[in-house]
Amino acid sequence: MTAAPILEVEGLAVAYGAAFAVRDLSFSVPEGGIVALVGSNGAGKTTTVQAIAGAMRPRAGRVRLAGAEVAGADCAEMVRRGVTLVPEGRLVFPQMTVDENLRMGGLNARAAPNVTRNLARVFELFPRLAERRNQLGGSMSGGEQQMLAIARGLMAEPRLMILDEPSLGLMPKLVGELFGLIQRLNGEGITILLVEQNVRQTLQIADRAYVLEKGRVVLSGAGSDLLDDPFVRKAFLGH
Amino acid sequence: MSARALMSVALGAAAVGGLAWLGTVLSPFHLRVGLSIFLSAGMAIGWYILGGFARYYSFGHTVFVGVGAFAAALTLQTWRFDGWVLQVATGVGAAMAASAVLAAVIALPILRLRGHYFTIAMLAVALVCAEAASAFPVFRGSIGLTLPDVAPPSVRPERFFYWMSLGAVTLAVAVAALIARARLGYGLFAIREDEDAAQMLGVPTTRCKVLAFLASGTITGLMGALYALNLGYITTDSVFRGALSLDMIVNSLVGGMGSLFGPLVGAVVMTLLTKVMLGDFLEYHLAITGLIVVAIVFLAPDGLLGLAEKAWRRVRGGNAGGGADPR
Amino acid sequence: MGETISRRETLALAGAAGIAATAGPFRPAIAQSTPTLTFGGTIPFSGRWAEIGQSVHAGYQTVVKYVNEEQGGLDVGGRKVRLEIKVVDDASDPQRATTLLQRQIDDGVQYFLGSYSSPIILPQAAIINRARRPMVQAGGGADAIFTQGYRYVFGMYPRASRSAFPAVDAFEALTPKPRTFTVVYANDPFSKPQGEGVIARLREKGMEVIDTVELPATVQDVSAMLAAVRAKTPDVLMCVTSDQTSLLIARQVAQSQTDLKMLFTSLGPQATSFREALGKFAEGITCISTWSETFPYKDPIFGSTAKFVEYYKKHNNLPLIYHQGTAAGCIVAYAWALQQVGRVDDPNAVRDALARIDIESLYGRIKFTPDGDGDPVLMGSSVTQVQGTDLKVIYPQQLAEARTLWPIRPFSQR
Amino acid sequence: MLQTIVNGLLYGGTLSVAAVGFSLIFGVMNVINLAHGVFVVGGAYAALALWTGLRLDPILALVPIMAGGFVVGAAYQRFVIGPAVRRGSPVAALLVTFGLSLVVVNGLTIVYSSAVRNVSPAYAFFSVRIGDVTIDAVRAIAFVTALVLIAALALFLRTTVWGRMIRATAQSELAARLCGVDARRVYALTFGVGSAFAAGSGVLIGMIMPFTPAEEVQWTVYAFVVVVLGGVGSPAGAMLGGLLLGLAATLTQTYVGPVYTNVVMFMILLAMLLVRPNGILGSAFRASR
Repeated sequence: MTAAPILEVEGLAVAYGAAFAVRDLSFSVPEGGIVALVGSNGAGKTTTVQAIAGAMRPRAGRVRLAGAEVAGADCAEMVRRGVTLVPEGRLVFPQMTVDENLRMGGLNARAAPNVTRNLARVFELFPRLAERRNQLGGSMSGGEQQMLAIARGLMAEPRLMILDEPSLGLMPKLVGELFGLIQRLNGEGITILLVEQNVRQTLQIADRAYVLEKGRVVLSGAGSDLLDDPFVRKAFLGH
Repeated sequence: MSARALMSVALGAAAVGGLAWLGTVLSPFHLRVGLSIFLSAGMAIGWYILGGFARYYSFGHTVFVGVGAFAAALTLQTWRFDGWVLQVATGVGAAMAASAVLAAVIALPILRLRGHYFTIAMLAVALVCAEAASAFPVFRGSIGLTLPDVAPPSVRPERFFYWMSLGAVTLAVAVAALIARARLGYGLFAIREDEDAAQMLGVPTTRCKVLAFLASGTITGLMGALYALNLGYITTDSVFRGALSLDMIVNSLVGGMGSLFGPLVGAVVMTLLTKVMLGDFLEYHLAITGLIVVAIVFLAPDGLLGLAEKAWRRVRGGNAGGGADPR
Repeated sequence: MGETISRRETLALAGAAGIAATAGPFRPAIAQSTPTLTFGGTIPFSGRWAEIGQSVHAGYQTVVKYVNEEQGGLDVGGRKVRLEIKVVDDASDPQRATTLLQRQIDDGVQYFLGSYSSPIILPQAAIINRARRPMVQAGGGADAIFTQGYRYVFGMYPRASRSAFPAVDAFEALTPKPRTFTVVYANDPFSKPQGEGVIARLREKGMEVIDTVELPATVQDVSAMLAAVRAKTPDVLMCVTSDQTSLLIARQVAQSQTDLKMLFTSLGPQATSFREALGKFAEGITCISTWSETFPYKDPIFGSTAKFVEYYKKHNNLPLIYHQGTAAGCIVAYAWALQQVGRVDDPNAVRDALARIDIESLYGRIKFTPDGDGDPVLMGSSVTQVQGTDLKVIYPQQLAEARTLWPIRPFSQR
Repeated sequence: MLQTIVNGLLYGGTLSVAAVGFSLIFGVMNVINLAHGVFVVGGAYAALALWTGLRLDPILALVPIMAGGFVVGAAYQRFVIGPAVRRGSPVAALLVTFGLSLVVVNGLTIVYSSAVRNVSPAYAFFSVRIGDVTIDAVRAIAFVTALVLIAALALFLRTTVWGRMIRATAQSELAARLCGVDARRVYALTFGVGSAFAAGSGVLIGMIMPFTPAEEVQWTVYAFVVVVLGGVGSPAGAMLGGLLLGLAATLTQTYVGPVYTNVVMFMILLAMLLVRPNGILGSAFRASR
């Protein structure tokens, strides 16, 4: 890991009421890399990335983005600073057209002037969306909605894109395409933080991965190393 | 029965006994205050069986008060019995039966709705019944119905109704407490936490909700009958009052939604405040009532009991963790 | 009542029960130089009947203020007695009204004034009657108040079913006689029996009722009803409705140019705001006024209706309508009865005096039927008509201030 | 028959505009605003004050009154409803709206008494006759105004950035925030717009029918009926619901009897809730529930 970290998380704790979903969590994401958070259901992955993106307020800990302290900043500020979360379950706006969905993604002050250019770019990336430009988000298939969610995220011109369970509910063929897409985006210079349950494929593309359990990091290492790790094999890969 | 349950039954019995004894010494005004409290408390408990246990907030529970009151009045006008036992039994019986029938008829369709939609639907049920009671001449709701004076000649009516409503509220609490301890109660609590999950875990959610709704409606109807018998003259406006529905909710929330004591405490406090003390404030009392409601929401979101509990925990040095603040 | 415990014990108990705050301020005043007589009761200061409640209250207060301030009290058995009114807000809620009334009974208040609206008065009447304290009220006209055998409850109004007779009689007296009527009444405890009474009276007098319409207690739109009225063209449209519904009807009659020879609305034109809202379209609308400030009566306290009106206007901003007159009449009746009895501590004797009262007052004749309601002929309403910006009495003849505009100018030609 | 239908539509237009603000607030924020009727009645009193005080025509008065409604509504959300939702729950918010409506109604009663009021500009008593059909001028004017207002709202929601933000927040608050939307501001905006429309409808109502402070309850209830009938959140739904309800009301009045009007209206509400709780047009914001 040579590049400077774009994101550093240290001692993060997040709670719902009195119940802590994440406690004392630390990890870092190098600029230009692909980092994965893996773990079983309820391990605290979604909570973690929502706290980073400003959708939840951490109880404790530090979050540094390109060296600047951003713990507790709200979503709007994080988006402005170049962090975009593509949320679990896609959450496209079902009663808005594809076009409107994408324009929503490009709302922030930094990206707003470039909406036309960015639209052209995502339509080039996802020709399918260009075809369905005036269709309602809710009327599209799961795969298309996932594309739309990612495209909407791209409209914000992120430096760091966080993808939360993007493969959930997709057909295997589409999952393959999705991981290809993620690598392509990464190739274009966008740092990726990937939360996945599809551990095998994730570890194959991740530079580095962290295994979470009960809100803590229990294991970390290069993606390929973890693929061979006995614990990971037993817990996630079914060997 | 566990020791704790026995203890609470004994305590409850003692409380009821004490209140009944108070009925022999209180002045007529205080008897009326008492009976107002009991009626409010009984209605609040009735509402709580559905609203508190299962978090199905009915905004139209006054429909059961109204249907109970009208059933009692109409029956007692049609069949004129002698003797208070028979009269009360008929009136109350008719009220409970009519409320139960109404609850049974609407239970299945209406309990399919959730959240705000259930709330509005109950409001709609109340509005339909109220308007029907007024519009259809058979019900005489617009011009009013007179009820016979059922109190036996040897007992002052306010004392009689004090005891009757004390009895009714005791019954209501007992039924609610039994439900809370029975499987039905656990089913309802599961629904309150997460209805879909409860269903997946095999809780017969529909049956639980229907049963709770029946119990809730019948008890509220019983209170409605006593409310009407005590007034002696009812119109649509006096028993199908949106204010009654609101009182049930407000009482429960003011007291606290955590346990059955919530609606009881709320009924006592709110009845004293709004029905008795604020009578002296003439034209400002509505505003004051409104401000109290607002203050409760902001200062004691978990009700007075919640507030007391928090204070208690603070005294004992525990920490009251604040909630996450996603917004 | 041997079973009632003493006041001190009550207070102690109340304290014990944590409800000491509820023990009211209504202690019968004893240790004052001038003895004070307290009238109790509840008034709807809020809720549905709030507006009328304020008028009723102002009527009561005016007489009491006059007696205390201008006459140094009421002469009862050779002593001056200060009058005092202690009323609380029942919020138009019957349950609350009974509780609050009971508190006053417990506190020893012996004479009661009425709240407003039958659903409140009726339950109170039962309590009052049981406590054997008189109540004179100007707010409940439902027949049921007077058919339960309550001996202690007196009403200034004739019971509802008889109360609009004068209107019918006034129309009968017109020349040429109107022939056809449509009667509209609101479906509430007062208007419905009143409307049914009107229909019965019309038929009794041989006039034709071509249509009857029952309206809900509140309405937003009567255009459909008026379309039917236009189709059947009655001479007279009689509306037994609340002031709000009356205003709506009158406006829509004017808008839709429903030309009638006469428009009657039982409630509404009495209020200046009603007449102002309609402007020139108010002209000719008739209504009943149980009382009018132009009545030429003598009064034992003020001297005459006119003097009462003058005094009222000097001390009040609230527009003077018939409710103040009726309410004032209650106190006048009490004053007469108290003076007859000659002492203030005998409610039973006062009740008996009220039962036989037959006097002229600022309100008009006061005489109750054996059931306690106002005598339908002697205490019946006058009929008034909007002429110019004022309301003029047009019936009965001996009170008439102006000739009836009949037929009224068609709305389409205004 | 034709007259009945015309009357129904004219009345329905008023119901629509009186409900559209409620619909927006309910749809976007999932808050049932029991103080809705207070804004309606407040608008009527404001129109009355401007009419009697400055002789300002109610239609012109719409501008300042809706602006006032917006400011009050936005502040109300920012300082009262929002904190209540965060502290308690939607039900707590509902109670707060109820409590405050008591306060305001009480205030109005003290200032204006509960006397029946009415705003009557000169044209309030005219009508137009087309064939056999009589149309009250003031109702026609109110109807046209209602259409214009609702169309304007629809346009605002559909074409402006802020409109898009409101819709997006309604459909998924989290996703909207992740796009950089400041949800609090959107909520304040929504409440402001909803309240502005409530107050505006009050102006129209004050023109065509008498009102009292206590009337607010009724307008809240009608808003419920309209919204449930037409569908939550969309101006089109409110329009459709209002017109249908107006028709149902006048048809009942004519063919069944006026006294049954409310029974029928509330039966429709109930039937709709049981059969198709999302309304005829469905929820504008949520695909299904």
